[in-house]
Amino acid sequence: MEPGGSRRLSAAELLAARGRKAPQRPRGQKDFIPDGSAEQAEKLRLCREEQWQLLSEERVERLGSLVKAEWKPGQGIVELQSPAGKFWHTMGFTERGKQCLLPEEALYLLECGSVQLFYRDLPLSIQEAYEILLCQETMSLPHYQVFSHLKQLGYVVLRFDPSTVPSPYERQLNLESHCQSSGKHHRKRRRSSSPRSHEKKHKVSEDLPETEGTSEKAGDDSGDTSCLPMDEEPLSEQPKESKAGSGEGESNPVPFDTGQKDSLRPSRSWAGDHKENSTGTHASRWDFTTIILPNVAADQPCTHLPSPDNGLLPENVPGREVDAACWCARINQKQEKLSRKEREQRERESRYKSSVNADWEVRHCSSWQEYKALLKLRSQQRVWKRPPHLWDQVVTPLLRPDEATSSAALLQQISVLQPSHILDGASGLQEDPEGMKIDFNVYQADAVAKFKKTNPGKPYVRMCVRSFDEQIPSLRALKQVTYQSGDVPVVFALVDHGEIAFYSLKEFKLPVDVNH
Amino acid sequence: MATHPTFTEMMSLDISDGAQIYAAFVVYLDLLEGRNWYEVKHVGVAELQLVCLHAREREQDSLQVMVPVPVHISLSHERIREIMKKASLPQDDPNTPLSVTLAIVESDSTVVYYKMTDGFVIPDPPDDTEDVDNKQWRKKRKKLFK
Amino acid sequence: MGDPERGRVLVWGAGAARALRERYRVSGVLVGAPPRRGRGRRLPLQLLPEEARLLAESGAALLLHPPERGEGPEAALAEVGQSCGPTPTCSSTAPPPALLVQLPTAREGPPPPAPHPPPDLSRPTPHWPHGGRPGHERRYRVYRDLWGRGLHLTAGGKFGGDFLVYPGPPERFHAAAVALCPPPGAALALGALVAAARLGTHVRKTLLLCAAPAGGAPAYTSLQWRGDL
Amino acid sequence: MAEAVFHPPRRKRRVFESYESPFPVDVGGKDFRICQAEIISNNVIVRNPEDIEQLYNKGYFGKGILSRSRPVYSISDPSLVTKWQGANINMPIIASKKYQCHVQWAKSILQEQGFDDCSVTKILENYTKPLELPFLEEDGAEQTGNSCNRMGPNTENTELSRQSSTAIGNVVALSPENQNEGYKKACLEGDPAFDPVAIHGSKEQEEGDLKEVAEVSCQKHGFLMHCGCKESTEQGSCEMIKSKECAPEYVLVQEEEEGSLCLEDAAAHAQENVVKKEKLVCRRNPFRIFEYLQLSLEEAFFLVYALGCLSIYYGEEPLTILKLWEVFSEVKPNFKTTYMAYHYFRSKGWVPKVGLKYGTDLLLYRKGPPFYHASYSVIAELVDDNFEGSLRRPLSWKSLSGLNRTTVNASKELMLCYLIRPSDMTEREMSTPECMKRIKVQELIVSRWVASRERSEQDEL
Repeated sequence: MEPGGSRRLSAAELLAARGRKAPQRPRGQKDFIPDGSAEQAEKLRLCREEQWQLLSEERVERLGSLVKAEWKPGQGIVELQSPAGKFWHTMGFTERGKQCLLPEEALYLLECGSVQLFYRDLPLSIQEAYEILLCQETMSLPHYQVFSHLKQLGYVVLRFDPSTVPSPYERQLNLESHCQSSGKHHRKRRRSSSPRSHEKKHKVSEDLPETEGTSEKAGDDSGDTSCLPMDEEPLSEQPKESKAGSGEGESNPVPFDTGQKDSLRPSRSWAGDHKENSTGTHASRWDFTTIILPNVAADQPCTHLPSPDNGLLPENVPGREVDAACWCARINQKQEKLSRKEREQRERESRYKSSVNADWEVRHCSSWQEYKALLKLRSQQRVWKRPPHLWDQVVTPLLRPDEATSSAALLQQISVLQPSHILDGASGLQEDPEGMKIDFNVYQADAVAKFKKTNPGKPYVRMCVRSFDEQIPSLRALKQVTYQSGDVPVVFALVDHGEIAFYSLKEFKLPVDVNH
Repeated sequence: MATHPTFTEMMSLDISDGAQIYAAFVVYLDLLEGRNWYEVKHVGVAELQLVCLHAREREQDSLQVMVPVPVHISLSHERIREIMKKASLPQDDPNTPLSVTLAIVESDSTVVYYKMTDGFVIPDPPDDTEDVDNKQWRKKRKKLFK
Repeated sequence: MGDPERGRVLVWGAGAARALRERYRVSGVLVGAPPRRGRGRRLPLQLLPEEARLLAESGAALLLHPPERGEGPEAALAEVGQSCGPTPTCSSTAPPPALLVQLPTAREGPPPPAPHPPPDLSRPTPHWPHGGRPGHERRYRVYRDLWGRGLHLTAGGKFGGDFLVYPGPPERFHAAAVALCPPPGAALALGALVAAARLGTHVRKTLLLCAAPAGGAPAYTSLQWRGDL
Repeated sequence: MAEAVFHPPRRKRRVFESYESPFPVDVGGKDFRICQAEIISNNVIVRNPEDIEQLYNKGYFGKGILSRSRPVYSISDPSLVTKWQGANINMPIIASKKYQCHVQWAKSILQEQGFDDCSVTKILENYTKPLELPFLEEDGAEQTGNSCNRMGPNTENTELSRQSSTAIGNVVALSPENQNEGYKKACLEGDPAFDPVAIHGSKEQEEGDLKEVAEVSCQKHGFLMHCGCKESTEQGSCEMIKSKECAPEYVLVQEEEEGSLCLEDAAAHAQENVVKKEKLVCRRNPFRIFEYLQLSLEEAFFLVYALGCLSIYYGEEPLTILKLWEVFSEVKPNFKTTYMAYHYFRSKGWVPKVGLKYGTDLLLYRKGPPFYHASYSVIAELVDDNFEGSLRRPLSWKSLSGLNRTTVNASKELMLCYLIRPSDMTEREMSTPECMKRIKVQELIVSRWVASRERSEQDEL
């Protein structure tokens, strides 16, 4: 039985290990069910033999090609003791004139047989390095596994630093150049202790003098951007339903469904218009800043109402100025409390009642005149047979076949849902409740030759490391990381106890198909 | 259709869920008319509050049990096992595992069929293996356990 | 600071990894990077919590915490029967050639002492947060039962399940089932069930619903799409 | 931010029909036709054959309850047709047991109508007695063009099922009516079992030549069950349908030769030389089954609300849009969510069908299922404008991963369709479909990111 712990190779073994060739991958299709045949047993034996060779193979390198490096627990980095090798092209950073590696880089290079890692002057086994380097808050085992996986595929993988991504606002104002230079400042910094860009702003000035002139470090030193450590979070942690969403009691401030045909009231579309980008609904024609409506709400004790215009009143009704303040105290202003039965009854009834204001076209009318015109137009439209249960109703079919002159026009008429963009409303979102963060910038494998750490350019993708047991991000979380990522696609790296799969959730607009 | 004698009979069973009865009728028609199965019979299982169907795929085949359900319901594993136990037919061979076919019915009458078997059943081998292999495999194929 | 990453189980010894795979039907996943690209994964071998617990509870292995240097998070696994520790004889007798150097995989020296008495893995501890979690307990009972029937199991996330179930060693056999361990009484939407079972059809895997209640008999239900209909 | 690439839909290799129109309405308002449907057990059923034709052929709405998709039901048992294909007969062939089944149904209908057992037996005996084939062919040829399709004096008509090209000419020449275009298509789709007369009821007295036939049909007035068209429909084509209703359905019943029954055991019978021991007997089918079109609730509501070309009746009462919105929302949990997604994709000119096969809400087809494979498998979710909200189908990465594999294995893409509702939208506002005007839609494509080199290693089988 092979011992479970380490095994020192003899001189001969070392030499033999150097000359080994990569074992062949097991050949032949897998079987579906064991049949106890000698053939299956032999295949399995061969397969296991190869596996064993691979497993038991210790890493043996030429001493000369090994870069010595020392773990600095205080700073959480690895400092090179001898000049860096080829890997320096895509990894590492310079700090105070010293060449350094991040823990994941050092560990990966150790596994690859490129560096020899020392701690307290003793060389570390890979096991010890896993234990020591991956205990940082910044780099968990799943994060390292994703890093290592991508590195093995040849990608350049750098930690993500939010401050290096120009915000959409900056991009909009064409501040790219500014961002680039500010990004450079960030790069020159040592790893900051905080991933938050706004905190970093302060540190830039502190760090600048020390690092100036010596650094050519790429954007990967920005530090602890990553890694809320994750785990199988309880599945119950679903996004909670918003309070505002469904409350029956929260009615709109303007009671638009009272059934009055108040020509002064603008169409209901005001409710959807608070966002500039909302398409389809047209802007309100009323400037509410210039229209003063008396406030007679309960929280307004002074309710002085001026004398109304007599011309608006019937002759036998005298209008007078009034101060309703004294009345307010006497009137029972408490909300009417209904019994459950009454409420249910109202609910039931309301199901069958509907208001003229629910009519889309009616709501578009801004005056009686327009409304009358609409009614007239409607009565004239009955050139084809319109059954009253569909057409003499508050809600009528969307399509007016006599107006739809082409397939495209027809689609136009029935298109009522508005498309949304993944970045709509993303900038205003508060701190991500799910702790969704971007962890890595990934640069394409075939671009490695041209890659420059100091100016890595736009990443191929950005990675979020998550666990298979978690819920997929809510639309909200997705908006946030997409917003944060700028114009670089975000990929989710899902880790299932050592196995990794990658998924992306990409914005999409199904094209309209009129070419039938 | 509402006047089909079978539908009338199904409605008169002691099953309260109208959606399930309609699902059962859709599956009934699908088997009998759409697929030309034999001896399609409906059986009310009051305990489960389900109308099940017994039918033969070919005349000489043995009876299969179909359990129609409308798509919008949810089933727990416990319920699935209860259905399997109470809806399946007694088998001549006591080693034959309990098995019924779930027939899930969409609102446009689309039906998909899933076989549910007690225990662990190894799936069929791929079609592309050679015929000889296939036959051998089938011979060896077995239910691993209940 | 609580580290949710604790509880991961890594096997460092090549012999141990081999024994787990060949004698105990526990596969784990090799997660180490190879010395050169494209040469297959190396040690360590990462185990599912269910795999680790089974080995520990059956006495096949010991779960060890690394020495408390800094914040060593992971539990290590050592084979029973070698508590005497490794025998690093080679290193002392033969000095390595000057030009070649070994980068050892596993720690040198005797493993840390095994905890005594062995910990109760159904309870959570800082090093073993899985204990008592409903999901883990449910999966563990199923794992133990299926494993006890001579089957091989691996992680099933990629196929939408809790485990993949193999009739023989995963190196040589296709998985025969995607196992799902829903919480007792959980309502499974038929759409979700169809999606899971339909996948199984395509990749020739049965969808296996598993229940192994704490005090009761385990129950399994196979779901297979009837492509003939 | 990078948008998912649009992959052109995959055309089906063999397309046997021409495209008519995206919707069952004509642009420009001419020839606007309102179809009828009724609610049975919370399902929406279209019975009128012309309506079925219109709704299925123009936009691929609904599914034939006895067919996989297009209503192409035939009573004929395809396995028996194959078995008897040498017999040079082109009529529906059914097993004796099946025929007995139909006799049984007719019987129970008659009994329900109050006939005593004696008269029931007599009526049925008379109606179902064997008929001579030659007579039938003549009869069929004269009676209606429709019957000719199957029974016309065409000696080559066994080829109908195999060589559709000859058959089309045949069919088109015989019956140029609208009705038969569906038949033509079915033939072209290679379905040999298609029966063009899937549309009869029999309310009218038959004007057959045979006395006894007339006699029976007098009484059968009520028991042949389904009338294809409601009396109330105002379509001009009604007459044509009615004339066809007069035709009884003739079937060939596979029966055992006299005397063979007791001599043969079942097993031998099953595999035996059929020509020797079995024969085909021509009889009238006393209980015809008619195929209906069933619309999903989303399809039904769309036809009513978006296009205004369908009236849905509950009993005698036509339902208003608001009533349907309310009823469907009660019948189907999350109807509003799936409907909004349905409406959205329809208004983009795509054809959504139910997604049950792959465990999702919708499958999206370009033009329609006959032309393209479904491109997308869609799950719809309603969220508030904080982009959260309780989901009807919360997905873990694990289940998404499974779902995505299912979808990709079927060469489709998985789409998440989020309907975003403003947080100030009340339940009340949602009680009308007009609320959709304030709903926004976010489509997302789920895809596996596969680094080129790992492709071979990572995919298992």
